[in-house]
Amino acid sequence: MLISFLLIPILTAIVLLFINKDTLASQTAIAASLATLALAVFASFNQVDTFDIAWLPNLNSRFTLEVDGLAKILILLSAISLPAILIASAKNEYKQKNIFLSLLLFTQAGLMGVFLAGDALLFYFFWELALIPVYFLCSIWGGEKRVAITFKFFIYTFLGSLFMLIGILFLNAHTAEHSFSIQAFIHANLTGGQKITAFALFFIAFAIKMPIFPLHTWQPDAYEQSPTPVTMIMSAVMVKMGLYGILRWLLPLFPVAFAAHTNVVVFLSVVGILYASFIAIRQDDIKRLIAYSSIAHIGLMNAAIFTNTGIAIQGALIQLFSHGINVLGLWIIADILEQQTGTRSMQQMGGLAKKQPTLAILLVGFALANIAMPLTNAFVGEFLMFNGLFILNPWIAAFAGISIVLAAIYTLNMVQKVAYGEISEKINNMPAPNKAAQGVLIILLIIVFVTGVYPQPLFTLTADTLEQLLAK
Amino acid sequence: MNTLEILFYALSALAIISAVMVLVSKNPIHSVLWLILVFFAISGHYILLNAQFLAIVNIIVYAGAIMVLFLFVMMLMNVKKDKEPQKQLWVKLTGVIAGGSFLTLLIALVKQNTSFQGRDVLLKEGSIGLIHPLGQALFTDYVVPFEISSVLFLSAMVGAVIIGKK
Amino acid sequence: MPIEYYIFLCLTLFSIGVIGVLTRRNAIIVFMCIELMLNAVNMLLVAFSKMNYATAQAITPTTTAGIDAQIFVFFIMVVAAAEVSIGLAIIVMIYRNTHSIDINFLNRLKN
Amino acid sequence: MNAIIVSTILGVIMMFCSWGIKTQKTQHTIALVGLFVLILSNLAQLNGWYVIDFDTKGMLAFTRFGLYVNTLFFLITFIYIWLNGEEIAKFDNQAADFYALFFFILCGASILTSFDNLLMLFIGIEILSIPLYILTGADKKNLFSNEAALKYFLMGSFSTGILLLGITFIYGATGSFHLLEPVLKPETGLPKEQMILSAGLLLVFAAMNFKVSAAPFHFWTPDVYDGAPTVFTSFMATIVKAAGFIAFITIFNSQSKALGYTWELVLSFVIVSTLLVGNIVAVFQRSVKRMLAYSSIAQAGFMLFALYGKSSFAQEGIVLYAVVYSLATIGVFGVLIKMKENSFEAFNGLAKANPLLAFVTTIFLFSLAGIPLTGGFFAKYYMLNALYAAGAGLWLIIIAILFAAVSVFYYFKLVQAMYFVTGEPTMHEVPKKYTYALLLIAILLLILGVFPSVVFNYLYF
Amino acid sequence: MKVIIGFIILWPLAGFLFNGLGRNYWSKKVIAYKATGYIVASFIASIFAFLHVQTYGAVTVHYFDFIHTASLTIPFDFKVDALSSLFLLVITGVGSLIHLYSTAYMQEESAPHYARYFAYLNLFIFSMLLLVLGDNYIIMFMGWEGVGLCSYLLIGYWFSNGNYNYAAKKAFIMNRIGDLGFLLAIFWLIAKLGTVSYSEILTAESIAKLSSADITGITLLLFVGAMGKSAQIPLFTWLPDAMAGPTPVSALIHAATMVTAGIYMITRSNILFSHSEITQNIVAIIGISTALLAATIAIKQNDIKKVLAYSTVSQLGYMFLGLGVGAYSGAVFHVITHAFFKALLFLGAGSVIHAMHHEQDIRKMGGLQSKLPITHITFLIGCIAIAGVPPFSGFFSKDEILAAAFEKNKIYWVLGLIGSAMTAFYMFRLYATTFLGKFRGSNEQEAHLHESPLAMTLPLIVLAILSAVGGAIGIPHIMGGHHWLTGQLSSIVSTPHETSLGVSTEWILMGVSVAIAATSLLIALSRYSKQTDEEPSSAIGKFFYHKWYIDELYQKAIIEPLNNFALFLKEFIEKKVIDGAVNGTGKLVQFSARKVRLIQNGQAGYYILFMVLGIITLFLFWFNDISILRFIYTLTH
Repeated sequence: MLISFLLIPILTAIVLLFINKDTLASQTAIAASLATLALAVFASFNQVDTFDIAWLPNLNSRFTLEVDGLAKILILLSAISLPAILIASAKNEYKQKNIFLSLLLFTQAGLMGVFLAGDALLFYFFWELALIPVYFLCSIWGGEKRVAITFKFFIYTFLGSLFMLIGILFLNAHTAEHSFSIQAFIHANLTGGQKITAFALFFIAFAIKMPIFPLHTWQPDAYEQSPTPVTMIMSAVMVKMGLYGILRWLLPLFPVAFAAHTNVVVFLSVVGILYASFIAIRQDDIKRLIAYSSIAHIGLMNAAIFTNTGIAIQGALIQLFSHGINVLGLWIIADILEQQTGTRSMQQMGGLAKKQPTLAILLVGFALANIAMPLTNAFVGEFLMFNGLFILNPWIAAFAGISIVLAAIYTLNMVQKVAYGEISEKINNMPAPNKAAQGVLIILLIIVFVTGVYPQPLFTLTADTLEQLLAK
Repeated sequence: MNTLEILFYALSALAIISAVMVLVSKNPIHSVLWLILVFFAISGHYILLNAQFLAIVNIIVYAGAIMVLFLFVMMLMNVKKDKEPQKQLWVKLTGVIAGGSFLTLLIALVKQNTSFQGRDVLLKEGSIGLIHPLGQALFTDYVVPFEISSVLFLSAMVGAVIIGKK
Repeated sequence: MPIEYYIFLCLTLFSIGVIGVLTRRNAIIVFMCIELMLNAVNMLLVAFSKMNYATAQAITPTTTAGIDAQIFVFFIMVVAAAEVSIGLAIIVMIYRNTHSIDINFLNRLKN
Repeated sequence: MNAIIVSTILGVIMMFCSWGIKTQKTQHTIALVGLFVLILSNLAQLNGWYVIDFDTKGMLAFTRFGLYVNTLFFLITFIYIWLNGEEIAKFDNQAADFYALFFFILCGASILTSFDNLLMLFIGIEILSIPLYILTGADKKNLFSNEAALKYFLMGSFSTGILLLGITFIYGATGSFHLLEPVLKPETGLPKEQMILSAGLLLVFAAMNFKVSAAPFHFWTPDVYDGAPTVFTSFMATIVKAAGFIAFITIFNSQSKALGYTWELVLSFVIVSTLLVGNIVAVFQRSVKRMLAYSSIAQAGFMLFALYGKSSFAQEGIVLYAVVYSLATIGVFGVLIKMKENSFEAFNGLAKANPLLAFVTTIFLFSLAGIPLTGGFFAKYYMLNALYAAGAGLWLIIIAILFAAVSVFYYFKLVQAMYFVTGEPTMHEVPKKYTYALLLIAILLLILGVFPSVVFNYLYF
Repeated sequence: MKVIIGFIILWPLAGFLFNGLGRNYWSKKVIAYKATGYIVASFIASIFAFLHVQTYGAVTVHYFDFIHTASLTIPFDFKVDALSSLFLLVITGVGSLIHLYSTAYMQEESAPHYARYFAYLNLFIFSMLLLVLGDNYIIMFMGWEGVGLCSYLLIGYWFSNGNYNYAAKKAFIMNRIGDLGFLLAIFWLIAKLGTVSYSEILTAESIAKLSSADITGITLLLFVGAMGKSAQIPLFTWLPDAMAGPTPVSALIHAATMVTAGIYMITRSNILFSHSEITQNIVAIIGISTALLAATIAIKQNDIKKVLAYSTVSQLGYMFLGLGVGAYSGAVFHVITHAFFKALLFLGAGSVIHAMHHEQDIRKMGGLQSKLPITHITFLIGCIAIAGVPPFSGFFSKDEILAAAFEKNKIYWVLGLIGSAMTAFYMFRLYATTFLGKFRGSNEQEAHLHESPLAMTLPLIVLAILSAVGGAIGIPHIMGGHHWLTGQLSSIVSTPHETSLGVSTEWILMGVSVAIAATSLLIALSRYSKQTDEEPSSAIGKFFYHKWYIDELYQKAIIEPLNNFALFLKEFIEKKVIDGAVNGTGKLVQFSARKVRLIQNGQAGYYILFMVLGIITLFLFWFNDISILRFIYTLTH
């Protein structure tokens, strides 16, 4: 069952390498991703048993795939986002599209692996695997400064994950019978000092991946330069890898060290939130704006997790999913705009509401989700997370709360510049609306509001993870 | 101070002096000749140590074959007197200093090393230097390396062929 | 004759060889200095063999302790001969191509 | 024993081939068949069947490990010769001579994997080196090749001198050339009166460092690898270096703990400086060949971890690393051979011109950089594991990791050139069969990237 | 009951969806009928609910759990009690009237935009109902933000106009600042009490759980929320700009309903407020000062809607004064009456503007009473009502507040009187300049002048009647009334404000206020019935005319510094400092590469030299007993 989350994308990706007709290729990819989605939906609402076979006897590392609520919600997210991305960008023209798509599927396989892995070495393995296709995707199909930017991004994250590798090695050396399983890691016998070292080693990797201020500079450039479908998967799913890592590894493994670093990390994150929000206010490039806004949101989630309060972690668990959906919607819209107007500068847009009212309405819808309007999904998560922050320290909560206002400012700036105002000629030259993409957006928007009004399914899905985490 | 010691010092002096001369003499031919002298001195030491076989082999192989080979090559490329441009002084100096410190380091170690204290080298007596026990050892215990060293020559030969071929 | 003397002597010769390698530019001379180093080692080996023999003698007479060192010397000579043949061949080859055997001119490959 | 005898005989046979058989093709086939026989004979010994069985008087000791490593070397050489057949023939109408040299080198290698006596170590190293001097100078008309040959020769024989002095000291202190029963008991550590012994060990250490091109004895490596004909460079950089490492470990693993903390200090110094020089300087190279030369220094730095202490990780790791690294390097050089010049620019736009070739090259580079899914990752992982298991501090591992990240820097320069720079690669046309051979190597690397244990499981049962 | 309440709130939502999704398919007529029909339906439902409450008392209905986690449960409950049922009536009632009005007012819009307008309007009603119906602060907050959103959408309804968008954004962001306060208050409550339901928070025992500091903090934060929504100092500047929206919107949102949400919230949680003296004083002070500030500005404005807007702000100030002095029922009373007459005034103004072809400057009007008789009459009634002339509704409500203020603190009362005097003045200035005198507009405007259609006049009439007699629900005892409203709210208001003033005092107070109002009213009439006032000459006049330069102040003091700060972060910190450090590392590697490779200088001699030196170094490392190296050793293990 679980293995098919890896097999379907990988096999399809390999098949795609030999399909040269673009339309056929994209249809195949979409079909495969939809199959994965169906599987994910099934998995998330049923009991799924662990897949576990021996892998590296000498290292005593096993090929273990297992799911709990946390994994399920992220599997679901990545399973939703890929078909969305593929359908939305089905019209886009790329050279050697089949390779493009197959790399995307490889990425998905890597992500699935990361979320499923129950064995540290396996986890690291997929962690890197998710990165490499992205490297090629960005460097081949990206913007004009793509090679340098992507390389920076690659080295940056690669270095981070290497530190995690040391951490894994370190822990593994201190476990009984040198195992890599999470349980063994939890029971590894380390002194307090060693625990802190290991904590730091892991945290660097996750911090760079999320990214947390001040390790974030790769992100806006990478998002700006890479082709938007890739940006989507990076920002909707990939950044979640860092948060997932924290929830899956950091928190259970080093509860003490974790608690010890609450203040510094929360402080950093909150600074990052405001920092990113302020910068977002002055952005004219729509992709950079979304990038910075995403940094702010991720920072909030990280802060919430590090408060180590049940309510905040619950919020973060929900938000993992919600933020993915919302930002996905925003990126799809940004992509449509870029594809149809040929620019990313919001100065040159305007009057979208006249030219393509539907798209404008969708934009407004996702903008509302982005500023965590009540009855959108983001509200539930952010409400709980801020609540947790408040319990930790009211002042920090108030400080971070400023971002609510800032978010309103930059998001409404975007809406105003893009949708309202007199119709600009770039907008005027837009071709007929991209029905498929709009369809996807509408579905996403429905998810936004349904989970916003009735989030209970998400709570029940993640209940078990929460218990485990709080048991610590 | 018996004769042996006198001989020892004399030979050592000869060896060192001529070794130095190898370095300092401008003319390559001269340094070859000085080197031959060094070898002779060393052979003298061998005799002193009652390792006649090695003494002879040393004369034959080194002073004889190898050095002649060197001379031969010199002739071939008729390197004339101080044709060789000198290195700058400071390079030489660093060389000397490096070598000197290497020497002092090792000597310091030997001096510190206590396990050698009071251990003497047997001069004159001792049969192991003679050809009979050597031959025996060579063809019993050391037959494997002896055989294998042939591979060395084979490869050297092939190499010479490859390089020699026009 | 104490062993230290021999050690000092051989080390001196060895170091002279090293210094020669460091200071001369003529490839052949450099090579000769290396030969000098080898000879120093040979002599040291022989000295050690006799040292071991001396100690062994003190315990039991007519032993062949330390003979392996002299065998080693023999092998060193063998190897030296082989090396010389190759080395000179290479030097000659170079002399053919660039009418010089000055190692300082051999710096096309660098950085 | 079998391997040594058979390889010698084969060497002789090849020598005579050079004026018996004229066509390159047959010579190539004979060489391959010979290698096959060699492998068989070695496996035979592994299963206790000897050509001639007699007491080596403690000169050689055949361990399962040594013999197995031999087999791997022969296999890699097989791939190498199979791949580079006509390339070798380019230098000379008589490829057979080179094949003969290869066999002699293999003989030396198999001595180095089985020696039990410093005399054999010495002879083995010489048998290994002398043919290399020639191979380096094989391109007789090429001044670079000549220069490389002379440099290699002079430094090589100098290091031989150092090695001999070291051996002599050891002999002086212990009165025997047998090393493998630890001359120092761990509890005694580094006794004052044994100064001379540890001095000897240190000199041997230095000489071995030279052979495996570890800083600060690496200076010959870039020039020689750069000057030597590419095809031979790839052989030097792989099998020879690996054999050197096996010898290195055989000498020192038994001792290392006995040598006390200063040993770890010295080793750390060598490791760090090797990693530093190799990685840092490689960043700025313009010639791919020279970059690879420096990278091979960096890789040596990683292999040195195996020396840090004896552990199953170290043993498995060095085997895995040797194999993976050799395969990848042979592969990269195999591609480089087909380029008209060695600059990075030559690779521009290779992905367009020949996607498959670009792909395999990428695999090789990934493997060298140690990126997961290629064997390189596990090789590096095992080495780090060995280092930590041997009780090294995390700081050393972190330094290693940092340099590993730096290495990505220069390996990926090539990937970028192939994929992201538009241009026309300046290369000779590549026969399909050749590409497939490379693809085979790449697939091997990928298999090792998922199941590394296939390489060394054989050590255990 | 569950069903009825469901209907109340679902009808507007249905309307929103119907108009929103079908905006390209329906004709204007259908849209108009549907939109209005839905609201009327929900009005009827509200009446049922109201009656039910009258007979059976408050009801709470549970639908589902919005959030249900281990530590926190937030049910999705609705509560209908005296307070909310009153607000229901006002919202849906006034709402349906304004819908009706809009059907005619927005005729010029094309069908899709017409539909969009009504969709927004329905959505607004929906959120407003959510706000009042919710049984806990979260649901209230949902409505709270929802109405903010709708006002944003409606202010920016004519989205191609940049200034309107700007005004809309301003409104939203100012509201957001308030909302942040509200949210923090909720967090505080959760942190202390672990719940957000009124029924659990607004009880004596949970109050007992809270320290006085907590209560003060919570109430102040709640009040910050109210400030934003109800346009109090310092967050009031958005409301006048909000007049960019269509006039009915101003009537509904920015006069009748949304802006009174703050009062609703505080009344809802009056138990908390009455436990904190500090907060009450602050509320009162801010309320009264807002009232005066806005009034002074209103005196000098010439835009008909601006005047009304500032008057709204000032009236809201009164309500907060009422809350501050503990006259909760009085405040609610004023909310209701104000809803009537201010809606009336706005709609009247709308009808004038409609007639004048979107001319809003009162100096270009005048003498309209003959042309627009109904509008004129109704407008006049509105003015009288707001001016506080008995027996019109405004008189009673305002008087109740003033009486309470008098009790609490004479100064409040005096200021209140000044305020009401100004109110009367500027209202009649407005009335006079608009309707009396002779027409000052252009000729073609004069040609087109006409009374508005029935759809517009009918609401005017209804509202006029209401604002005339609306006071009936709160006739004080001394006038023989029994103050029905106070009775109504007694269940909500913890300490029903019992007047302790003697009868005579009350009569005197009333008399004074009426007298003052009347005099200033007459002054205004006499002064402006003939001429308008020219550009203000006096310094103080300018000052008022330019709204105390408060917008400029905010611009200079807050917005620009923040913008520059953001720019500084973007251009310097991000690009130079942080990213610079990252790239610097890469550069360092390259640089050292360039340097280190020079050692490899190609000279075999040097190489061997280096080797020898290397060996020496190794020896030094090896044969050391130097403490430093031991130290390093210990470091590494």
